[in-house]
Amino acid sequence: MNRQRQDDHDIILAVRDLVVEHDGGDGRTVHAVSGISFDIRRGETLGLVGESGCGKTSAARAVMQLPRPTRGSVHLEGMNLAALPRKDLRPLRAKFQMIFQDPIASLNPRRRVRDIVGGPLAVQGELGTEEKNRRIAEVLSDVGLNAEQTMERLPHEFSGGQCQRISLARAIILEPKLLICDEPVSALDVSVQAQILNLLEEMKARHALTMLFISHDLAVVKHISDRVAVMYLGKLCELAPAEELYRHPGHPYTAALLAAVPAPDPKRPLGRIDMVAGELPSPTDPPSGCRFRTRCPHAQPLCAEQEPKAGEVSPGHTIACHFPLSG
Amino acid sequence: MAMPLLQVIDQRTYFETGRGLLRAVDGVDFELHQGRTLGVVGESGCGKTVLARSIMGLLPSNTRVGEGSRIIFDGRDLGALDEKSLRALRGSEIAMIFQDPMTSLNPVLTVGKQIGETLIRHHGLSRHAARGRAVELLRDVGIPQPEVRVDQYPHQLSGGMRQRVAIAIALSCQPRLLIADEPTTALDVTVQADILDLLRRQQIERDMSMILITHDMGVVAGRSDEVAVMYAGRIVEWAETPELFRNTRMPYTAALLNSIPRVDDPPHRRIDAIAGRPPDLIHPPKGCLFAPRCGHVEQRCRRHSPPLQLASDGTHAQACWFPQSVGTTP
Amino acid sequence: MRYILRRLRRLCIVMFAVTLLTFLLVNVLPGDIAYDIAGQDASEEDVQAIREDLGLNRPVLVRYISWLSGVFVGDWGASFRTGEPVLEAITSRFPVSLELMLFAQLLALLLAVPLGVVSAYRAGSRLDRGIAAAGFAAVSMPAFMVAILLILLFSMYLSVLPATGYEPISEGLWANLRGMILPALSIALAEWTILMRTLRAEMIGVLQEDYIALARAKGMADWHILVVHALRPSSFTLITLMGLQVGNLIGGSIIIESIFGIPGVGRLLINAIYARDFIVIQGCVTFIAIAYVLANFLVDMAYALLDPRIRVSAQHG
Amino acid sequence: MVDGTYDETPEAEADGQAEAIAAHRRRNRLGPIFWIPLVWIVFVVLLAVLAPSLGLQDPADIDFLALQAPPNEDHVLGTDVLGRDILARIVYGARVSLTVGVAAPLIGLVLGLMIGIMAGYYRGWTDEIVGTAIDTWLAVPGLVILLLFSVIFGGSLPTVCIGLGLLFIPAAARITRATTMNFANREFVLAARAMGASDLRILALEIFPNIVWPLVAYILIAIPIAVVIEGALSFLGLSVASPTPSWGGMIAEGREHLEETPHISLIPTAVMFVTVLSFNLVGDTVRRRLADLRDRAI
Repeated sequence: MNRQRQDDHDIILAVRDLVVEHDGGDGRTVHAVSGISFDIRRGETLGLVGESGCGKTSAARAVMQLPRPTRGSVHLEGMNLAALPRKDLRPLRAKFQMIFQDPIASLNPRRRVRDIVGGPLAVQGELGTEEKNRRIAEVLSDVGLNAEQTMERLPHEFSGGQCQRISLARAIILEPKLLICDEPVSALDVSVQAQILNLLEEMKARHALTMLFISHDLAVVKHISDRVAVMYLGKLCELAPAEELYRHPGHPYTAALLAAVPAPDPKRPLGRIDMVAGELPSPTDPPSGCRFRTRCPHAQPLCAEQEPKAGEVSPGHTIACHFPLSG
Repeated sequence: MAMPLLQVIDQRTYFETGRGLLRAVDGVDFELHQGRTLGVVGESGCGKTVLARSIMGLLPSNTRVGEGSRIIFDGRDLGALDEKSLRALRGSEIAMIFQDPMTSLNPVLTVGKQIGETLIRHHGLSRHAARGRAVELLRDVGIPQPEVRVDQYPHQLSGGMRQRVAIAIALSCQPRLLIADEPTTALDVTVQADILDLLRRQQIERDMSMILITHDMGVVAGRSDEVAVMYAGRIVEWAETPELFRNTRMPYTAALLNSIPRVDDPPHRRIDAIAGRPPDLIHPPKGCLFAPRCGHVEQRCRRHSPPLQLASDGTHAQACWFPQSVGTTP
Repeated sequence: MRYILRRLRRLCIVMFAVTLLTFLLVNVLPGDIAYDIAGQDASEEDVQAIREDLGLNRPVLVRYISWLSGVFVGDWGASFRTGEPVLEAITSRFPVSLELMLFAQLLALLLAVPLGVVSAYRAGSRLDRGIAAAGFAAVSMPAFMVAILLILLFSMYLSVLPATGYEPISEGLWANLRGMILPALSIALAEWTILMRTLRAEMIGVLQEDYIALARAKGMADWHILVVHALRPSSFTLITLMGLQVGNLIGGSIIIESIFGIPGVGRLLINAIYARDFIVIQGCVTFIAIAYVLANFLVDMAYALLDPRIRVSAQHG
Repeated sequence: MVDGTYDETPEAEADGQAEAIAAHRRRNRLGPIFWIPLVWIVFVVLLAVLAPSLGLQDPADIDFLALQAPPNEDHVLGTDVLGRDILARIVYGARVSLTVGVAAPLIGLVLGLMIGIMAGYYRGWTDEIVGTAIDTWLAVPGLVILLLFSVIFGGSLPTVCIGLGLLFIPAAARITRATTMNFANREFVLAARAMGASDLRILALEIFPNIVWPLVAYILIAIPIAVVIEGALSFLGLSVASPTPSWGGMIAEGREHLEETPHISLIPTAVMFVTVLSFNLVGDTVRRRLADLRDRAI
């Protein structure tokens, strides 16, 4: 990761040693994210996968500075967001936007679609009413909604998929550079999920977006991402180009995750999940050394003593494991 | 062939709502034989959960069940049984597992008590014997340290463990039919595989019949003998599992399969999404309910509703006027 | 543990604030108590002497601190009028008030729990609507109104129960209870509705839970589901509410004690207010605040006993 | 559901819709349990407002010839212990009850709203201070606070309104705090912060519209409670000072003569009961409507 790249100027988001900790009550600290680093290049989609409780949502919100991370830096186009004072951060927010998992809770039930989608314009812009309305209509039809029919409605009059389109319209109305998607399709039915995934790809192309896409669904992540990062208990296990990661998983956890995906194909043999049965350790008291060692079938004494450093096994493929799988 | 364990005949379950009668399940027929697993697949609102609850007889008070609807379990017409006999059947011969293990276990009762009360109720065990049996059951479903866990409360267990407890409850009285309603939807993918394997293993070991309800084609693909696809309150396609995936006939099933992203696909492949939404079940359109979204729609589809037709070889049925015999993804 | 410590810290602040505020309030009472005590014919010197005697000419804060330090050693001062030590006056009357409140709460629960359970179980039925109507009538009648109607009915027309008069328990349990029935019933009738409604609402919610559906899927009998599975999880809010209702009970007993002539703390307080006997007011308010805070602490304990999620700490995240 | 997506075009489902809406309206028509109490409330309000121009007797006038008279030609509802006209006193008493009933909850609501929204949105220290203050306030029963209040500041309509209003602060603040917290964690608030909205904008545009309705529902419950507490206070003789009539005071005055002339207590009792019951019934219906609206919106 330290290797200086020539295309440094093309890195739109650089996250270094991001740490998110919060008070878990009882005086214990929850280590939600424990030092993760990654870059996202312009026009690229980085997928972030992991099971519930791995800290992927905390990481996404820390990038958004909602709330700010406990430690670490988040450079957006060279500007460290984590160190900016509040008032300087506020105008910059137009550059990075987010959509959320819950399509219903994402929209204020008491405000009309016009006001919801136009909200960012009211906060950030100085457009006149007419210009504003034109933009709102434009962006609504961009996400596949009939602007005339939707503008004056309240969110409860829409289905989950439509709500997610409205959220997306709100997120892109300011033409952000970076869009963070936190499980945007997890609450949707399969057929609607496909619509929204296609829409995201379209929007990405049309608005030159760079995306950080978070999901627990490996198939969905592969579909939309150029590169994929796997997270377990607050740490990055593995990061690689999508095709490479799915074909040659190097971290035992990645391999187990992939084996567990049920394929909609009875001919495909059921994968054997190579993972020690047991529970996800508590993020208030993570294991020493490698965090996955308590469930890793290949764990050695070294794994408990020393935390594995992320190492590059092939160009762009880094694995944080003392004994990565080969082949 | 022997008599089926379960026969569902023209099941119609309607709900009275503020806007009118909602046809949640609208004419479902199927049979299930001893020792077989039927996967019921469909998107939310297709009526799969209502179908399960109709079989269990667990329906809210605003329910209207159709005149000709029959559910025959082991030769007994459940609709004709009184509430007392139904209660004796539930939990002992037909058992059920719910979607969310966080909410389906009582937070104020110990795990052992929740397993044991079924045994006390149906098998007349003493408290002591029930507790002993609960420990055995916990061991059977793969819970470590069952002697300790038996006295714990649900909140002390993880999601996967709770679902194992729910399975232990369901298995406690050796049911002949197990209905699992989205048993892994609320769980992580690695836990999901364990739970599905456990269910399949228990089903085979105990020679139970099982109805596995899910929205995930991947879940039924490897773990069922036959699959019924539901859409808008009806079964639109039924077949033996390999047959259904190999030789999909109903356009909805094909479209559903095509809209699933797969780990084998290359990144950024455009998915063939199904346009539109499922129909309003209070004012359903005329004809085939999938017609407004179907890519192969003809005039006839919009006028007349197709019945579920069994092919001559008896292994495949579809409710479609123009069945396609194309496979899905090559 | 940390939670308990935080609560204790908050309790101390609350007690301090309550006593200080009442002290300040009571001491701005219009009219000079010294004049009242001295009588109309007293000379200015006499009044001054009384002030000196009672320490009234010191600044309020100094008086507060000296009063507070007295409280800790059991010296709550003495009534300006009767000279009776305040703490003794309160503790001798407290058992009477406690009996009244417990009796009232018991009656309220005896009404609320079965009716709440039944109306939740048969929600929307004729029975449910009947219970709701009775609830509306009851909640629209304050305790003093109920008291008057009960007196009219049971004491005057039927002559079965006494309208006033309190018999200590030494006169026999029945004699004592006989005098308590109408007062306790007056409070209970005004309070049961809110308990019943809360239980009903909670229970309707609980009956929709998956674990109730599972219990039904297990073939459990309805009464078993109601009592074993539903009642306990439904009663948490009820218990919290009972803690908050202690205030209502105290308020109700103040009025009811004065209507029925029951020698409790409430009557002591209200007489002190009429007479502006501020050291007694101060004592009563402090005592009531302590009682309220303690009662709520007990309620929290009961909550923890009933809810294993609080009693047994979670072992998994 | 609106059909707003281009690629989602279900067949015309509008024909059945109109009929369904009509049926819905029919079912939701308000019954006599709403209208009768409402008419009574309007009637009492009108009486109270128009009291001076109704040609009633002076409520303080003493008719020495008719002490404790039962209803008769001169005095439609009879006279009280001092020979004052009960009808006049009921009507003038309504002015006190209604003023307090509306003013006190409003005062409590406005103050509680401000306190609660701050505590719920900012949490941390603000929340801790507000929580302690509310605990302190609650540790002394409301009636005791009111009694002290009226002894100290004297019994006038404004002091009773303010004193009673203060009692509604804790509940209003708690409801506001709880709903604020509930909404403050929703994604739409996060989205507003993500677009750089200020706290003031978030509170005013995102949170406030969502917490208004629970508070309106609360006011509807609070009105009858305020009327009842004012009744208790005047029953104890600590509300508005005599000779201004108040319902509670009238009930108390007749208490000594229940045996011989029960009407002196029972008439104001009945009027107060019917009024409070009416407020409860109307309030309950409206509250349910609001809840339905909210359920549909969320």
